[in-house]
Amino acid sequence: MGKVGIITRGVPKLIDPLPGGRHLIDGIEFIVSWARANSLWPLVYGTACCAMEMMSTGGSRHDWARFGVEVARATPRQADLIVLAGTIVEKMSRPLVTLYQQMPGPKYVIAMGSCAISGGPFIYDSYSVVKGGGRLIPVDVYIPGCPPRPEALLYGIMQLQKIIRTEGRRNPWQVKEPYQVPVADSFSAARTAWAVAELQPLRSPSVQAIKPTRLVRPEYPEVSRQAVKNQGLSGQAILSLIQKTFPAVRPVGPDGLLTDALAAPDSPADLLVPTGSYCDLVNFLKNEPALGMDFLQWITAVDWPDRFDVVSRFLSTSKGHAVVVRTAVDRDEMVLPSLTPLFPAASWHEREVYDLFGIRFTGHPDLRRLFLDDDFPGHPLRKDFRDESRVMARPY
Amino acid sequence: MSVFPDKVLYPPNNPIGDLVRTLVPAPFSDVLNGGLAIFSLLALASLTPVVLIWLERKVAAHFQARLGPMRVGWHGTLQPVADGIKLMFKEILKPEGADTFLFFLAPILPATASFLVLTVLPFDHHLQVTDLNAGVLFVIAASGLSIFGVLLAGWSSNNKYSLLGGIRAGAQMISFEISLALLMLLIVLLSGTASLRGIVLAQQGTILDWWIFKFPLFGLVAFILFLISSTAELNRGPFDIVEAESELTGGFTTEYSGISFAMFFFAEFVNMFVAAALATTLFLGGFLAPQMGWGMLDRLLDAVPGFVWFFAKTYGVIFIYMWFRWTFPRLRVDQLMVFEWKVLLPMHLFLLAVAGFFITMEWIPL
Amino acid sequence: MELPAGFTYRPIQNGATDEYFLNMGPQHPSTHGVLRLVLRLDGENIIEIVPHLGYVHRGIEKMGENQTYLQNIHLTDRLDYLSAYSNNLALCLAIEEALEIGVPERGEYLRVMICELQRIQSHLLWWGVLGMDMGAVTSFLYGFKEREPITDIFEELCGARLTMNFFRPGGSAFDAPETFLPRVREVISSIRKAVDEFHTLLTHNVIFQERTKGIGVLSREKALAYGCSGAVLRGSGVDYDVRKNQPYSLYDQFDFSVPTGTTGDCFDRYLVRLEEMLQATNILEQAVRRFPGGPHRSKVKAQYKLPAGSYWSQVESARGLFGVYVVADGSAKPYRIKYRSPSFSNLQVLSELVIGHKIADLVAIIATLDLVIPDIDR
Amino acid sequence: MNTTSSRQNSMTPGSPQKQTPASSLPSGSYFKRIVSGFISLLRGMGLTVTYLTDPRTVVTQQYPENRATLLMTPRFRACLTMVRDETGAHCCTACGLCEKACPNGTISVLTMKDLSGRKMLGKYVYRLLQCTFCNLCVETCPFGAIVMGQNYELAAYDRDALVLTLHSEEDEPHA
Repeated sequence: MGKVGIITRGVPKLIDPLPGGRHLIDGIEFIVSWARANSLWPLVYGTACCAMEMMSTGGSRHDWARFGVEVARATPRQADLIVLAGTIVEKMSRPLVTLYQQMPGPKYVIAMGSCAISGGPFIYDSYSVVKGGGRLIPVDVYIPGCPPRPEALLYGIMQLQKIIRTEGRRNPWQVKEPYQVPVADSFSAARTAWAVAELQPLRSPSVQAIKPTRLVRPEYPEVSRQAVKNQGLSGQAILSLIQKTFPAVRPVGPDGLLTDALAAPDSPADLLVPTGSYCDLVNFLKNEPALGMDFLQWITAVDWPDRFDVVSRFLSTSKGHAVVVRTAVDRDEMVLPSLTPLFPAASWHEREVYDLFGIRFTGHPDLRRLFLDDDFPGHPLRKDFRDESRVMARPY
Repeated sequence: MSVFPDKVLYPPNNPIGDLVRTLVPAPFSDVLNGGLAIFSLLALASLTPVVLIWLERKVAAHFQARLGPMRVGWHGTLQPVADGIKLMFKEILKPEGADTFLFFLAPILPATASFLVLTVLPFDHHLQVTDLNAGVLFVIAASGLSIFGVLLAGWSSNNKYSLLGGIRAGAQMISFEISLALLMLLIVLLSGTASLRGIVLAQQGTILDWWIFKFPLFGLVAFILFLISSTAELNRGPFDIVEAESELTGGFTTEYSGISFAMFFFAEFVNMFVAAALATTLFLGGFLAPQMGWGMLDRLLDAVPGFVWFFAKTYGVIFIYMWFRWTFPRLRVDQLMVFEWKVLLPMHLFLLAVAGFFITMEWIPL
Repeated sequence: MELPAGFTYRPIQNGATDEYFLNMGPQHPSTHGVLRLVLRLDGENIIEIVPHLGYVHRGIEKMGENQTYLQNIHLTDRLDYLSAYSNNLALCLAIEEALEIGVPERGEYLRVMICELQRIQSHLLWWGVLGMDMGAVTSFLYGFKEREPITDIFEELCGARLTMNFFRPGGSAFDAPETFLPRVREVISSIRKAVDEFHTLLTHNVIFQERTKGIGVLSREKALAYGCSGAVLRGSGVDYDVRKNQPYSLYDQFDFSVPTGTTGDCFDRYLVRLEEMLQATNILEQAVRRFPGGPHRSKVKAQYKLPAGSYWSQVESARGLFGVYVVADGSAKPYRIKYRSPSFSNLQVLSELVIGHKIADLVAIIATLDLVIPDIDR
Repeated sequence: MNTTSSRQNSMTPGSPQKQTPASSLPSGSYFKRIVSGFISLLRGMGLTVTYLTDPRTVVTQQYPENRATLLMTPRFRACLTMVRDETGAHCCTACGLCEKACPNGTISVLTMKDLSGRKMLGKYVYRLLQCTFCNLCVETCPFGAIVMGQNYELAAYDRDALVLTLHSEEDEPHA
């Protein structure tokens, strides 16, 4: 900034005292700010849904080229504007600040959509979302919406142009500070503030509670549900096939408790497997020709008060039947053999479970955290996860 | 006394040059003529990108069922001006670890190269800064300079994307330089002169005497090959692998900001103008009017000044460049090389051989 | 020299090779959002690739545990925002299964039509972005141009263009407006015309074919082993489509075919998606012809409380098999909610596909995998 | 119904019954490939140039200029507004259902009591900055006291300006 400062601040100081110098400088400033306002090149930066609306704004229908904005630059060195389109999470915050620092001044920021303004739908309970991009980099214009319409973005750009046009000696562009008010639960704060205010006596006795009429809601009929036909083998058939080899496998009833038989012969097979025979069973599911479970849909875990259930669902793409396999993991040990040798697909699913629940998978070739930073404290999807500095608890 | 021993700046019959020569005594007239030449070329070189950027954005917009810049000036005419002023007043950043001297030298080279080529272009019968008798050689030599700019930019930026862009640029531009040189050689062979003005004059006559139409298909193929090669030489789509945005973010310009980026940006458009002007000169009869061989119409067409024809044809070729860019996907770097060395180069050599054969058999009157 | 995290190949021998590492993303134009890829390159050839996720991991599954089922529907919009309707539908199907809620016929038709419109819309966007990644910027704008009328239908239907929050257990929040059917008819014809144009502009284009044929070949076995779904799986020749194999809503009453590829390269995945758009117009055409009257939803409950148990539902979103696994404990909020995202598994196979290809091919492969990063990160 | 049987012949690139793009691939000799590839490029250029030359294909809506005619659909969801009759009276009973329906604490219904001790609306705070326009509050309201507005031009320079008070008893003109 130093050398630029000499020219932009030093030269006007020299010319100003000359006759007519003020007008000359004013004229140049006018032209420069006009140019800046009309040549906002955005950085190609979008994280989530709002990026789609940003792209729509660049589309033929809305065409932000009319404002000279279509020269979207992929490198921050040539960009003038970051449109914060989408949610910014903790892991992204450092790259975002770096991007901002890499841009040459004068640079502008538009926060598009509620995520970028305040965290939006992720303001409560989320352990990773930054509560507003303005906390990381200074924002010039906020455009509420989720996502805002393209017209709303264009309106935001026009508002930004409006303030850029007033830039000059009296109102120089400078690196502003990010929004620094600490994160607070504004919902509860409004409550508390109101609780104090409510004690004040009413100003007029004429204020009375109103008694509006209820809206007439249309009545909708009750419709009976049509049973979904299961494909391939029925749950009962799968169960009996498995129990032939693995007698210890038992079905889980609809209430989540172990039962001896399925509720109905064609209800979905949901099986509890002893930890010891977990891998063997999956191997059996995959290689038994009658089952032919060739498709691992997902692996996840459920945090019960006394144990963790690692749940996975296998599907036979050719036959159509599926089975849910769960196995209990002890809270103290938290170790389970990995399915990666059987299904490469398990790799990331297991990394996700490791990341969010802390269950370790032995034999996994590359067990690292998948989503969160390596130094993230704790495993957020556990029920006992508490982190006051990150999570704003839902107040209602 | 002249700068060039046997050539004079603003050659005889150039109205401006002659006027200066009658008013000012000999040694000073050359200096004044040189100054005027530089000034007029600078004006052209700085106006051309402004026009072309606007044109590119509008043409692209209409290719894409939209309007393009609309709000700055009439139909966005002032948009490139705003961009230029903005870039001039942006902060200039130099990445840590970059070679300062080369980093700031690099943007100047492409601009210089295209500027040098402008000096030998015949804009009209006598509107030419200097008519070198080895004009074509000069063009090849001067345009080779711009490769250095791109290579240096890629290397000095201390950025892997820039470096990749630079390496790609080196491979691509040097390869296609060969194609271009071969095509120019072909025209030199046909015209019997390497002077650009001489090449234009060799196409005098009707529209069918232009090299593009002179021999059925032969000239047309050569022209299309020239278009393809020059598009690649310009790093424009579909050959824009050098700054392929979706692959290398910004290619060799990744680390350039403000005015140093603007130099690259503007040089790109001057280069496009130069390439189109060369295509015009070599194939489309340069400043000659497209005479049809019908007396009345020909006289009417001749009444239009030559430089109007020159610019009209040049902009026509520029439109084709834009058309390419806004229609095609980009080639991959190895496909580009295969295309050059296995498709284009053999074809060029074949054309050259055919032309040479025809000339030695004296089937083409020289 | 120490290898960065995730790389497994032999370590670099000092001076023996010219290998280097290149960081792509999280802000890179062709990673479609905030995917970060670390490439190990030899010149332009990719030796190994390690994707890094989590740059937009928002913890939706955790948040879901503190929100009612209705509120969860609005969160599913933000997973795969290009298939927001399908995501809504998946959760609604799970709730309906748990509570034995039926859907009136009109509601079902509305669901099918909207989901198909959304599939077309998503594929249009994919086509445009694919073109842009390949350097044909014009295709990007043509894709978006065709997408706008569909967005208009959505906006007229529910008031939002992208995050709809439209389906409810037992039907949908709104009934179709009067202009719905005529507009859908218009879209059907305009999409068929557009697909023809797409073929002219990209499919037949020799450069495009050179760039995609034989690039990123995904074998049938690998596609299944990695749990790929959607056009990625079908491009490899597996004709698995949830709409056919485990039909939900009314998909078993529509006549449509499931396009599959043969080689599993980028071009096959590309063709499959284009053909899917035409198949979707077929479904729409049948639905428009048979669109019934009557109520659009069944009896509304004030509060949806799922009985204890676990519920699974799956739909075919534009990207593949999207599913919801709900573990309920009898309260108004789920005990655990897990989303099975198609892009998650589709991305996982990337490290297998790109080995030996060039950087430009990586861009083409990512584009034909059609990733939505927030869906992967959740 | 067995779905696998209802499956129609699947599209395979190059299959004879369906004209697939694959059938027009440049194949064959070196020269044939060059020529057919060249023709494919020309066809693409033909398509784009029709867009260029036909002004009817331009679909651009010029937003700030067309503001007067740009109408949102009736169901369009933007900034929450309170329904008021011609006297400016609202019909919110401060039941707080909208507050609870909101997934992210956008709404604060702050209640007070009138002289007879009944609950009434004191202040209705709406945090536009975190609203997702999901419509759940409007759907829940039993009295139709709130609707999603049509105003989409909501950009602001200040984050705090996006916390709106839709109703405040303090600002009401009282006799």
